[in-house]
Amino acid sequence: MGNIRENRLVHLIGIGTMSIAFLIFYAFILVFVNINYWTEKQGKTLSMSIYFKEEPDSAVIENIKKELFVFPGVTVKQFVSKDDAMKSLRRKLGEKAGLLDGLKQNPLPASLEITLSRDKGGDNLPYQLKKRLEKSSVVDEVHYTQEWIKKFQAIMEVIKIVGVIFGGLLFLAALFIITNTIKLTIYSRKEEIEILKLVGATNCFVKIPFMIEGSIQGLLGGAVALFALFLAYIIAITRIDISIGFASFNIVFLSPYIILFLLLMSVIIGFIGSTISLGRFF
Amino acid sequence: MGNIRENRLVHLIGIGTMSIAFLIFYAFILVFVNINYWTEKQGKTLSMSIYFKEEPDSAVIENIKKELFVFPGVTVKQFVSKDDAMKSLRRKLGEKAGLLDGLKQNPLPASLEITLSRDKGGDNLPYQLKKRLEKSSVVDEVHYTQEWIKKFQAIMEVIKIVGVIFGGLLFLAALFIITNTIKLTIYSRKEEIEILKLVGATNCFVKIPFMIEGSIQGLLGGAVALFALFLAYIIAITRIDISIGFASFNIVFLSPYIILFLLLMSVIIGFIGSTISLGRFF
Amino acid sequence: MIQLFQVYKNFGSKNPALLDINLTVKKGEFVFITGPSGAGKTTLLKIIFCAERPTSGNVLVHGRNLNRIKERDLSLLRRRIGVVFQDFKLLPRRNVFENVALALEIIGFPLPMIRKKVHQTLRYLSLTNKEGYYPPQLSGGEQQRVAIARAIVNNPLILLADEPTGNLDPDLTMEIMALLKEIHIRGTTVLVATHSKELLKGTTRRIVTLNKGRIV
Amino acid sequence: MIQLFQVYKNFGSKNPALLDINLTVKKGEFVFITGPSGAGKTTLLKIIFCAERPTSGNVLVHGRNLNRIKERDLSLLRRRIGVVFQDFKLLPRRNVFENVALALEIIGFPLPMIRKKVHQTLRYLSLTNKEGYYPPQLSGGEQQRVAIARAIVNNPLILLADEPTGNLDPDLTMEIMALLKEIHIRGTTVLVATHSKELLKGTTRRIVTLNKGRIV
Ligand SMILES: Nc1ncnc2c1ncn2[C@@H]1O[C@H](COP(=O)(O)OP(=O)(O)OP(=O)(O)O)[C@@H](O)[C@H]1O
Ligand SMILES: Nc1ncnc2c1ncn2[C@@H]1O[C@H](COP(=O)(O)OP(=O)(O)OP(=O)(O)O)[C@@H](O)[C@H]1O
Ligand SMILES: [Mg+2]
Ligand SMILES: [Mg+2]
Repeated sequence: MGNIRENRLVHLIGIGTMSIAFLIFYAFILVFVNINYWTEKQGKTLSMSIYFKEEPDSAVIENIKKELFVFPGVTVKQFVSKDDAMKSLRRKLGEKAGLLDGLKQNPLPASLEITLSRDKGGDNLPYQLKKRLEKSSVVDEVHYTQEWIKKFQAIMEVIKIVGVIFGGLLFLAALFIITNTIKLTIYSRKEEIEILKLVGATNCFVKIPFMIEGSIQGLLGGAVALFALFLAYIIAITRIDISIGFASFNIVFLSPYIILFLLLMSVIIGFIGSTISLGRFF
Repeated sequence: MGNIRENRLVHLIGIGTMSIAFLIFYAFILVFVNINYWTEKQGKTLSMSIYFKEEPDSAVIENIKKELFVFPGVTVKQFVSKDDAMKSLRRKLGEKAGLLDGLKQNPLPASLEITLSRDKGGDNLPYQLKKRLEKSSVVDEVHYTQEWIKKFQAIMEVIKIVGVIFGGLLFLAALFIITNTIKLTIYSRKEEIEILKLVGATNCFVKIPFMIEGSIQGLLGGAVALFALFLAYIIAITRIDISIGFASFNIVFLSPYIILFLLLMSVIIGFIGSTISLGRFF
Repeated sequence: MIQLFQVYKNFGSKNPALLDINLTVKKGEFVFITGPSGAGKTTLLKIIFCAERPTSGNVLVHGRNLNRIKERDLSLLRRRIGVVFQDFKLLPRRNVFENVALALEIIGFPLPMIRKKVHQTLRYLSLTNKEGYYPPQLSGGEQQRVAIARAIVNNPLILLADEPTGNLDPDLTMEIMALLKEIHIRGTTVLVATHSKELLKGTTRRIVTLNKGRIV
Repeated sequence: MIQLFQVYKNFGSKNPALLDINLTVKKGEFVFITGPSGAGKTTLLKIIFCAERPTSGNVLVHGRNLNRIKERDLSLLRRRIGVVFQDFKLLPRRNVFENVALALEIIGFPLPMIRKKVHQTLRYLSLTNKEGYYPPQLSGGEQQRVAIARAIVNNPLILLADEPTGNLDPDLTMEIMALLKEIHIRGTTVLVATHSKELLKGTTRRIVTLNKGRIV
């Protein structure tokens, strides 16, 4: 009876080790997917703010919009009136909004927020647009962030390359740890394997239960890891609101396809791990 | 005899798993140390290039230098003459340097490379300096990169926080994997422990060899991991020359103190791991 | 049924465990193998069972030369040989029923048949009330009887019993001997390794005596 | 030396392994414990040795109540008791010499002394040429003799031998019995659990017979 309980414990240890190994790998994939997603988004679209000298009336806005739609890949996000700008500033200030009460006049400019798509507009578009718009008598200034993005993308390229290398190594490490763990659990049952063979069991009869066990262990390990990662993700998105000056992070979780793929992979790793580990005995 | 060989194999598996777990953690520390080192360097010093209209004579340079030394935290790195600039360009072009042969005149400007220290100069210094220098009749333009650095530092702050959290979790993961591995190796010797106790061995007599073994395993695992990391580092610095537009990465290895600390830590983890794992039996 | 020709077994020390063994056991024979401790009895049985390979010489079991047998055929052959190991070799994580049922599971018996045969065999060996016990919970004699049960449950062609009564009291020893005789009468070739004088006393069976690896 | 008062041991099944055992063994006595398989002989020895705790009742060994003994004192007590386990319990990864030396190492004997005593004991048991072997390389009888050697090498106060000759041939059995007598004469209290009629035949020693957990 004690033996049974112990055996279960050995399995639990095995599954625990596996989940941690998987978790490290999965967490890395999650971070990587997010970086990818984010640079993709940032790299393809570029947001531009058109600040007006005075509060424009709707005719003026329509005019500007018409002018904009001549260019490909331009999307008008929203018009922010002076009042809207003030409201959003108040919201951001929170408790300290009282500071704004003393103002006699609203100093904030009205603006039109638009995005440009690199795919359609080409690299030169933002500059052309800025130049053209700033000639207009109603427009005060045009801001955009492409210069920054270009440098940032260079770093991101490097991060991507480093990421793929590191991810690959991490995968190998997880595979190694998992195979070793399975090996150790199988070692603890070495004698049983020998007895089974002496009693006339074929290799398949002995191996198949271990392989099934390894696959199930892999599946459970992978599932536990994914669950832990999901919990961490939930905590992260509710607690942390990472905003880096220019844009706020929108953390995404792994897509269902990736999840399915990872679970399948964990089963396969468990299966391969036990098959490799069994090799010694046959 | 077969038993002995097997036992050695179990140990090898254990050490292997440990080294991989350590390696993941150490690699992370290395990346982290480098990011830290790099941002620190970038954040504290700011490099500025002063481009001259014509090739200046040494009196002009001396004058500029005198002017510069009035400001705190300014270090003159080097003067790059038009010829120097051309040479360095040729070097960068390598085989394609022949393209430059057609030039009748050297179009590259001479420049003076200086660095400013944020600690001493304050945040406003670069701007002041730029304005002042550009008034000079010999200076064409002054370039510096602080705007970029400020944004970059914001990201780095986030990376640091994420890094510490991630590093901590990675450490726990390594500890968990290592403890589990030791647990499994000790399980495979459960019967021996029981026999020793039945023959009248005190707890210490039974435990101490396992603890020593665990510590040695930890040390070996840590050493193997550090060695692998060092090899990877050597390959990285000789093969990869990461340059991200504005500054080239200068990858540093872990300092001897950190190495010593990590080795000590791996011994301690091995020791604690075996002590925890032995807990079950006493 | 079993033939050994000039079989030598050397484990690497100066004294070989078996020296020039020539032995023929015919179908349906009942043979005792005896000799002092370390004489080579267990080694001889292990070689017949292909748990050890001879250093030189040939072994034919049920018409098959063990030097040239394939992995798969070896499993098939072993299923037809019942073995009572000197150290029992029970699976510690399976209970008595499961340990005995194993020999039938491997052959692919249907479950109801397995149940019936296992219960019947355990009854023979007075183990009915230990069915759910795990080997570490059994007394030495009980373990030995479980090992015997596993060896005979599938009516093997050959039964190799290594010291099958070493942990049993005289009454049980007589019962086991009666059981072995019954199995023998049903057609099984039986080899029993023992140094018990009691077992050998007054027997008319063939006795092979080993000493220092030689048949004497 | 050994006193058991109303000792019960129940492993959780309906039939307890030991029922109301009252037994006193005086210093220097030589006692045989006998009874059929599963009678409770091993369990009784295990309780004296504190490898199992009684469900109820008290056990005094060498003046110490085992119900109230501390971990450390238990180790000290066990060093003065030699035990031959029915399943030997040798360390598979240490060779014969190391297995026997273990009992002396634990006490903290100096190495030259250990060497001398181990060699002497192995000679007694005709194991000199097996010194470097590992237990899985030994025959059943050789393993049993190593177990005996480990139990007696440190001249214990009490010797508990569980079926010490189950795997030995008649000649060796007589030698072992002579050895036990010699140890007894030197002052050791000896308890031997056995169902061998040969051992008990013609002995004038005290015989305690167990049946279904009771002394009869
Ligand atoms: N794997 C092994 N490696 C080295 N020597 C071995 C091995 N197996 C057995 N021997 C040696 O071979 C000899 C014969 O062993 P075997 O087990 O056949 O004896 P046995 O007749 O069964 O004795 P017993 O009655 O004590 O069981 C012994 O001296 C033993 O030490
Ligand atoms: N750990 C345990 N759990 C449950 N039952 C046990 C346990 N240990 C022993 N028993 C039972 O207690 C009874 C007595 O066992 P014990 O080993 O004392 O018998 P024994 O007299 O030594 O027999 P043998 O001569 O066969 O060795 C047996 O029926 C056995 O099944
Ligand atoms: Mg034998
Ligand atoms: Mg017993």
